[in-house]
Amino acid sequence: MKKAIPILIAGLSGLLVLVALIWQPQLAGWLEVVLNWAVIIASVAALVAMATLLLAHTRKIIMVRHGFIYSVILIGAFLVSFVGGMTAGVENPSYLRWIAAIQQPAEASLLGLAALVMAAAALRLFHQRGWSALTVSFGISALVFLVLGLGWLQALQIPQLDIVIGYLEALPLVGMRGLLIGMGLGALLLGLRIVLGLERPYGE
Amino acid sequence: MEPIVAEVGMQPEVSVPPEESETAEEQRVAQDLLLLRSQKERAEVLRNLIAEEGKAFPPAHKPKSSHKSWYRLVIGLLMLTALIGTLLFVPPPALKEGAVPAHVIALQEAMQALGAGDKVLVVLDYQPATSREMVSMAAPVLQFIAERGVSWQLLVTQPSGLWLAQELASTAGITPIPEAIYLPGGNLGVFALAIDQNQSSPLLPSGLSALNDYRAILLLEDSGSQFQVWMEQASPWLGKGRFLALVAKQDAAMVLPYYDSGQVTGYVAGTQEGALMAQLLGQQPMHLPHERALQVGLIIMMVILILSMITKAEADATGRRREEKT
Amino acid sequence: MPALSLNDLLAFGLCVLALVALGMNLLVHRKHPYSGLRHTSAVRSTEILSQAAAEQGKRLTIGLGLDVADSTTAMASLPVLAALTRRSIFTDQPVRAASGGGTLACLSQSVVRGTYQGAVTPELFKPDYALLAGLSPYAYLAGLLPQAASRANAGVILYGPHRPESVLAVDLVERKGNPVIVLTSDLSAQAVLLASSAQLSLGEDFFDSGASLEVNPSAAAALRAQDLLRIVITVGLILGAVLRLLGVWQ
Amino acid sequence: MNALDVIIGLIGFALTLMVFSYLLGYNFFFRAALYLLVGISSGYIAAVLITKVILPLLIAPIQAHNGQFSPLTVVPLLLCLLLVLMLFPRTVSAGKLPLAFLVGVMAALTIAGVSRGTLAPQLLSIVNRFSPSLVQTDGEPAWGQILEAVFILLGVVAVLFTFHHRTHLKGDTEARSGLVEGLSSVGQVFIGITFGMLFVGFYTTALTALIAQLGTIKDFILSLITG
Repeated sequence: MKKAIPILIAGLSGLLVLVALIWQPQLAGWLEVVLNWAVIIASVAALVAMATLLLAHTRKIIMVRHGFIYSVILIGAFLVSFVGGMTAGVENPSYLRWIAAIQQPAEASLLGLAALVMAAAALRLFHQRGWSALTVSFGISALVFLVLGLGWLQALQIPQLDIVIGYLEALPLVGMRGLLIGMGLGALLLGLRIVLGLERPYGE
Repeated sequence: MEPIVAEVGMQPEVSVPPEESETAEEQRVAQDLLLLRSQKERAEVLRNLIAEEGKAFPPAHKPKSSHKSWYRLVIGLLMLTALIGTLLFVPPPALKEGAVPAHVIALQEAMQALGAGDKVLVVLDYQPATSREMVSMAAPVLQFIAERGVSWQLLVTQPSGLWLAQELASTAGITPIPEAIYLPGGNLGVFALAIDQNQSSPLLPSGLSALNDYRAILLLEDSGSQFQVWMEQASPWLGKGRFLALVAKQDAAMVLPYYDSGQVTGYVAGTQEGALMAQLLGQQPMHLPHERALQVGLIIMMVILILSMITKAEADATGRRREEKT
Repeated sequence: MPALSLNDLLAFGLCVLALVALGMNLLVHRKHPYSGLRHTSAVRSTEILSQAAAEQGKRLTIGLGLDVADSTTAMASLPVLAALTRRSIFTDQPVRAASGGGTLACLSQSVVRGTYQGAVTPELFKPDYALLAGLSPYAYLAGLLPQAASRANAGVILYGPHRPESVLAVDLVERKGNPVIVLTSDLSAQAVLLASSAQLSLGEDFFDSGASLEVNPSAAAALRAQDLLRIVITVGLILGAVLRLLGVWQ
Repeated sequence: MNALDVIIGLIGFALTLMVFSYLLGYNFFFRAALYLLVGISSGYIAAVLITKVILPLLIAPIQAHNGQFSPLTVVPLLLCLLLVLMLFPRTVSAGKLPLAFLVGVMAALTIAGVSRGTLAPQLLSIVNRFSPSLVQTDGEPAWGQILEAVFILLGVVAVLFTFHHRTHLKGDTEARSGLVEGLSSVGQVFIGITFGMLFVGFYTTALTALIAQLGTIKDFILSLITG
């Protein structure tokens, strides 16, 4: 019985949302309530997860475990930005400027680093994956889109060439649409299994 | 052509059906004993754990590359040097006219159809990492909207959007900087916003109208899956022709099917198309990330991919020759 | 109930069909739910890796991805987390999970704790086994990287919605000489990681875990339902195209 | 350039160097930058969630009822309290109820969203390419349009069958049927083409971020030199 309660709750909340979507005007009020609760719970879940993370790092500092210095950095940075946000206000331009001063360069550098790492990884692409319909078409397609990315062919302004470029740029539509439909079917069936209680991501 | 198929997980593999005798044996035992459900479950756990012991597994997949990462360092440093050199010594080229893709023209037409009194919702849904690319596309479009006298609002869906909105507005030279409205809840928030016609939900921030009241919703996106959330949770509730998009180059392929199906009226992907769009709208294109450096980076990747093909072909030929000799 | 558009009718029809196909396959294949199905090698490799980790006395780290965009997709990885945790309960180093969102982190805590409870060893559970890595996509990446680089790892599995930036995590694991398996729902990430040594699953194979690991019969029934829907969709598309071409469907 | 700009510029410069130090190997500076990013963004997001969600949506409605019992405001509070119990190892399972509720709602949204926002429009879009207004010009068949529509239809079907799961016994081994294998080979070509574009797209975005970051540092150093 104890195990059945979460299954029932998941099933009922999912069904309520689905039914409310079909009978929209009549059940719109209930849908609003359910969504409101869901957003609150998701936000509290984020705070709880964050608290668990902070507790784990605090334990690491207290027990002076290997690499505790990084935990000091994490908790120190957390406290500074959290206390700053709560006292100055999260929309305070000065506060936001300091947050941006750290987030922006750190994240942009990580993304930039990904470009360097990709270049190194691409060197071993065919050694790692071998030759196949997938890798050959991938390699040729990547080369074509790199050439198009240079913008030199477009700058020639030859109408026939522009038509060919148009076709080439639209070609990935086929694969992308097929992949999206396939992924959509997978997601649809996963959603149905959750509502029916056949899949229990909240644990047994 | 087999290895890659197996490698990426598309090779048909076969499962072995459980032996029937085993099942029958279990049932006999269960019938003989009167067990509580919890006891049965615990017995099942133990049975599984014991079954794991001594089970034959093929060896774990190890990366084929050497642990030494010297080639990574060499390529990384070479690339950095080439890019820094280009930035320091090569002036950026003048913007050239080129063929304008159909989706850019579609966006331009949708933008020019906007007039004073129309309401536009600008949704800022990108990460700080891609802000330079997004700002270079979005700033001229915002300037155009502001000049037209269109009434517009800035909606942000993630916390960092609060400062990204300030950065975008100040780069576009829009004063006073408009207040960014934060929509919590991720896809739940997007859905709540789309279905709420009366603005009665406490979830929705004040100052925001129902989505149907906006003539256009301009998405600034750098994530394909986040873009998909808008298409799935919001677009079915609105009529066609509402969504316009400015997306990072990485999402160009993701937007294609949604543009083809009419769920997005027009879009721009990447800084090059962004500059074209700015020209079409009669705005000054933003200072792009140095275009010559971008071209150098693209050429380096082309060379690397070609080298990868050549070295693999060479390795295969050597392998074949060795086999023939033996 | 408002009048339904063709789009809504088709969507409704697909949902009903999926439901019927799921139920039918659950009933028909209840004795041998997993037989006659292609198994995703990347998912099966997670089992192999977990065995190798147990033998080496090392641990597995699982990156569960982000739940920022669509949490349901992120949940596809949780059966694998449960299965691998079950295997590692009595090993030297239990599985560690890192999540990129609050809901996913709490779900993973609940799943791991439930698995320990199921094995009658709740006292062995520690909250550190399923932690949040970061709440935004880049914070998640930044939190995941140190865990992926840990010397205690026998390998790393990235299973869930991972953005293409996770190429950095794969590179780091490769540098440490450990194997890495990636199952991501993000198509850009799949494309980018094709140029890495990661064992990778493509497209909708992302949803195969329950069936490939043979831990959930309904997951196998879902795969069969997907196959059936594939055929129905193909027939429907061809029929629709012919009717359109002939002008019967205006 | 004022003192604040210089400090912020120096932070950006230092963080960039710390991140790029990864090229030399996984080191202290790189790790420090990662933990700093996690800490700063977590603190900021926590502050935003408390001020923009918890206080206005959870606490304010209870205060508005002046302590009187109202199920619609108390239920989420109780569910949240159950979630908070997850902080203690012994009571982690208390969080199952609110999580199950959340999971159910999200699953329902996925079912509705995927079917109405992706599956149905994408399928209709394939068929709509065969509509008479597109495949006929002046009453005559437009063969180019028809071929394009057929190409898209067959391509999508091929991609779909690349992931077909059903296998059949062929001798001692199980394998997919010849037709499915054939379609799968064609599908792999289309997937390869799409992945090629996605690969270049992400590389371009990452490269743009890299160049922009290098450009910012260049400008900062130049402004320091020129004063």
